[in-house]
Amino acid sequence: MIVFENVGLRYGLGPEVLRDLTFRIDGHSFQFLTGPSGAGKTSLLRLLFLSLRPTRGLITMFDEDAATLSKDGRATLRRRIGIVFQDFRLLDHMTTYENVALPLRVLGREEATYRAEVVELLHWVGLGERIDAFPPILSGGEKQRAAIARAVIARPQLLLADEPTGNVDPNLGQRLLRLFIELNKSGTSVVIATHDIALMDEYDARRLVLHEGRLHVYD
Amino acid sequence: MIVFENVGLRYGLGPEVLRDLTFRIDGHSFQFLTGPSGAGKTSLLRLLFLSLRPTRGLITMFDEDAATLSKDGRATLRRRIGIVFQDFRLLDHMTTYENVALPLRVLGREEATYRAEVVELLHWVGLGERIDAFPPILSGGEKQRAAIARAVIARPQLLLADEPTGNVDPNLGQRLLRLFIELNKSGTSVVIATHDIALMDEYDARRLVLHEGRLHVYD
Amino acid sequence: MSTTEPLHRGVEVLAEPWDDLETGPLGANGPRLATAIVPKSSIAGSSLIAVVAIMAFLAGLTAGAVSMVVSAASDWRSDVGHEVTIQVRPANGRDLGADTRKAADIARAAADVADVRVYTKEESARLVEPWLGSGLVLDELPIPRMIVVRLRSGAPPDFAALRQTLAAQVPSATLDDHRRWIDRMRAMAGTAVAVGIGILLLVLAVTVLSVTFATRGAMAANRPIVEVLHYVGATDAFVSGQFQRHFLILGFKGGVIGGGAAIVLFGVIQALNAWVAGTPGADEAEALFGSFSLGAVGYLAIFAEIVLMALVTALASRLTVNRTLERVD
Amino acid sequence: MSTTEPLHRGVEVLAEPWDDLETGPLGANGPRLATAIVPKSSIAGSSLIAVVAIMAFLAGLTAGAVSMVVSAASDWRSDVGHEVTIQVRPANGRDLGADTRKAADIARAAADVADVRVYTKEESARLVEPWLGSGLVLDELPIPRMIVVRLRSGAPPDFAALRQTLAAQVPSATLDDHRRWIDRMRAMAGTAVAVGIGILLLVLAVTVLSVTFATRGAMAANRPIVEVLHYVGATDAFVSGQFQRHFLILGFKGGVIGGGAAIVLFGVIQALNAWVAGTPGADEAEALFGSFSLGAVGYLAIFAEIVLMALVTALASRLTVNRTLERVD
Ligand SMILES: Nc1ncnc2c1ncn2[C@@H]1O[C@H](COP(=O)(O)OP(=O)(O)OP(=O)(O)O)[C@@H](O)[C@H]1O
Ligand SMILES: Nc1ncnc2c1ncn2[C@@H]1O[C@H](COP(=O)(O)OP(=O)(O)OP(=O)(O)O)[C@@H](O)[C@H]1O
Ligand SMILES: [Mg+2]
Ligand SMILES: [Mg+2]
Repeated sequence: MIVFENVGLRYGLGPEVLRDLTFRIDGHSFQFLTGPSGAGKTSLLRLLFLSLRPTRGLITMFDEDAATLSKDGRATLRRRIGIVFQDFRLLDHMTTYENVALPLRVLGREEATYRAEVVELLHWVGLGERIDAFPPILSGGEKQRAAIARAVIARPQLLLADEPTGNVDPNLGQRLLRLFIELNKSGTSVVIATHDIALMDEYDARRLVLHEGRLHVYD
Repeated sequence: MIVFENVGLRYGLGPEVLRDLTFRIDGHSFQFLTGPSGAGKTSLLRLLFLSLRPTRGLITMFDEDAATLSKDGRATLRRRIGIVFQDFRLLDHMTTYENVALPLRVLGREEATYRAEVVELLHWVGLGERIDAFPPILSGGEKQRAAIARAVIARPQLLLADEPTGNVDPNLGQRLLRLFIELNKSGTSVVIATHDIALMDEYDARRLVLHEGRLHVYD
Repeated sequence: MSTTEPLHRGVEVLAEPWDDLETGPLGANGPRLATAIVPKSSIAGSSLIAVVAIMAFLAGLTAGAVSMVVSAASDWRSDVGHEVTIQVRPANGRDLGADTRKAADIARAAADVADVRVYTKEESARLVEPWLGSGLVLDELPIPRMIVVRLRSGAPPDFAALRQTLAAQVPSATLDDHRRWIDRMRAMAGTAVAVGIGILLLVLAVTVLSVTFATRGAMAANRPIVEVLHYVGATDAFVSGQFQRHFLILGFKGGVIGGGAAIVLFGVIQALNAWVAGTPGADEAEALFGSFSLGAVGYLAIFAEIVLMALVTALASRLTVNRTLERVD
Repeated sequence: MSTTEPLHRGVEVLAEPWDDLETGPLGANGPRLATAIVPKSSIAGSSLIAVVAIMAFLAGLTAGAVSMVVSAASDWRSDVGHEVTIQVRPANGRDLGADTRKAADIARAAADVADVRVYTKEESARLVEPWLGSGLVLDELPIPRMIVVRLRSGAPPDFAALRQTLAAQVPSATLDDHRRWIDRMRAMAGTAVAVGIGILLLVLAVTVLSVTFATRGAMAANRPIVEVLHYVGATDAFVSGQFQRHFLILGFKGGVIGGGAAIVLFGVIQALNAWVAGTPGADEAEALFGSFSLGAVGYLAIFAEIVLMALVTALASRLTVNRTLERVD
């Protein structure tokens, strides 16, 4: 589904953060992405999300060369990807419900057609009571769960999650992991960037480890 | 040093988030604050930081009744407290160096008197290369470390840290814990809110556990 | 898993700390909906409205003043332009009365003349009274006689021919077609219009600049929102549409406030003017500011400007939004 | 641990992934310093400057125009106020020449009279020429004679007494002290000043409003910064100082731009005026807009307004900042 060939990334004139990345992410696959702080996990996810261009190498996504995509082409492609940002990126002026429903709204869907679905998902991630709350008053873990709900609501073909359990307790972390596994079973490829060794031990999956700019794959 | 007596907190007309909290935090003490997501850890830290008023009960800080403090009185008191926010709260338009030096700048100290100190601390938390970087381009773990550096730079009498290792790998987490322990040895009282069981197992300290609005203390 | 089946159906329900929360009531009104994607408050709206309103007010004042000057000038011109006067001066050895009658007959015979009126001796004397004083014995004074010739509207008659005939037959008569005054008024009105257009262009330039700045500011302030929209798959058209809406409304509001204020001001002045008419200050004010009556054309011009302001605001912001979006990803 | 000893000294150095990073070079110029705590770009500066500049420009135009009207009126008034005229009309059975001489003598005898000039028959005739036509045989015409009486500056003489004496001794003479014209000019200047002050008040109100809005917007946009400042122990005075600085500079900039533009405009118009002087359009323009010369007082007024704008901006923002800070914690 996604193929990286000799991809390299540097920011500005800095050192190369990612070097010679060559790997593929198959449909239906599930993988953890790990590595020390500052290793480039977030940067790699941004490459996968097309919000960053590699300084060299070739990225093929859904059979299209990422470099040749137009801006609207990128927008269309992103509708097939769900992403959970490390810093959540919720819109502060919209309720939890509206934040989660945003991808569907952008798709132009009628509110009546997705309302029940959004509400049910919010209940399921434990935000049933916070539906009308605005992000600034949510606790850290609540924000994180809202961000996850937004990423999965449109049933993307690829789910990218950056440290999705950094702000929740281990119990809740397991529950969220189950959500990702379930999504994967229904056909979504999942990439989870995490430092949480306990979480990775929960589920036996492929591991992509970033170290000093290089990627080591443990299938 | 700090005494809570029958403190309760509710947001607006919602349910009571914290109920009947009665405990004390002594000088030189070290404690973990834990509990499930949404239990009220951040809220409790905000009470300790005087950025929130309790709906009932009495808080005495450094021998002063927190309720009777004037605004400038609160500002003066906060100079004795360092805080690491769960969402970092770095100023995006200032470099890492300037962010970390901000408390000293607000104290009116001359730049020349603290420069070396700030640079050394930044090196120590592993941000030596990111001194001139602006927060938006820092990785999650780097932001967290900058926030920690800002909290400890003025050698506060009380350090409050909210999930200070949520975005760093276990190695780095241990190193940051050592920083807190060292600070504690030099006289600072430390309160660390965390979900990270592995971290708490690292160091044998008092534990404050929030559950359903009540606080359980395990000395 | 079908697309309508919730994706977490397959997960067995765990006893989690928040499970009891789920039984709590929904927000009193159910989920909140349809919040504008770009928050209104984020686009420095009030200060932009203020700028647009000020500019619309200025534009309105200018248009009103220009239309007043132009209409006064054209009234005057059409009054004066439809009349010429013939002055018959007393001369040695000539009969003033006969000369006057003859001149009047010549005028009557000319093409396009609607009406010829000969001022009586008394009327003529009254014209010079301010300079000679009243109470003169008229017979002693060789006062020139006036003939007012009203013209048919349309093409002005051939003054040159009339002047020639008069010179030949009544040498003591002179024809005054007010050409100099009419030219003066025309130049004056032209100058007023030019100055007015200059001010309008300035005002529009300032408006475009302010709106551009404000839009850029709004885009910068809403950068996180723009990013998130892109991240959830919104196209540029969708994003710019979110901003567009606000700015059109905003420009329209500013235009209505400013233009409305201008209209109200003209109304108030006109009312005040009617109220003080006849008091000693009134004619001085009138001398200074003209007659203060804003015709339908003036009001129309102000309305047109309100629309113009809204369009300019919308256009300037559209350009800025698109230019900014091209650079953002 | 002393306060100068780094607090991490006691921690043994661990071999950590970033240890090698520490050997890397510092930023090329060492740490960056002294970034403004409140970023300039965040306070919608350019659009606020635009508003203030527009307002200052308007205020400048108004002050300039008012000062022009006032100075023209007072010039005229002092010209005219220093002269009265006596008109001696021919009357049956009286000798015009003798009457004129007598009237002149009476005038000369009056207090505070600097100079009395009797117009000759020819000069007097020239005054009525526009209405009677030239080429008249003067002897035939009983043209009134003019006497111009120049007054000493200072208190005006007792016109009533002079008028009485004249009436008694030369009944055919009338005194014209131009009172009506002077009153008119005074009323006109008064009206202009009142209108000008009205416009200035409006302009100031709009400025205060805009600045208040902009300050509030800036405070809202910088809410996170204000919070962080409070969190690291800053007092309200410190925080408001950070905003103050920007707004004072901003108001001053706006004032200089707008006021400067007004001054430049007056300069350009004056230059243009000098350039076209004598061309046919010039006297129409002059008739319409006055003499376009802005005296020292006018320029001073504009400078005062620049300062006023800056102060008003700073004051309005100070009030808003303080009011906002009271509500924030
Ligand atoms: N926009 C940027 N410009 C310049 N440097 C950047 C930018 N974004 C990230 N970096 C740098 O690139 C390196 C990798 O960052 P990245 O965020 O990918 O790390 P990470 O593996 O996600 O770390 P963490 O676990 O702390 O989140 C870091 O040193 C970071 O400072
Ligand atoms: N300003 C606020 N207004 C209303 N409710 C709030 C506000 N801040 C927090 N809450 C609610 O209070 C509860 C406790 O929040 P708090 O942030 O203290 O939890 P926490 O223990 O820090 O959770 P986490 O581990 O997820 O960060 C949550 O349900 C949260 O939604
Ligand atoms: Mg990261
Ligand atoms: Mg929290």
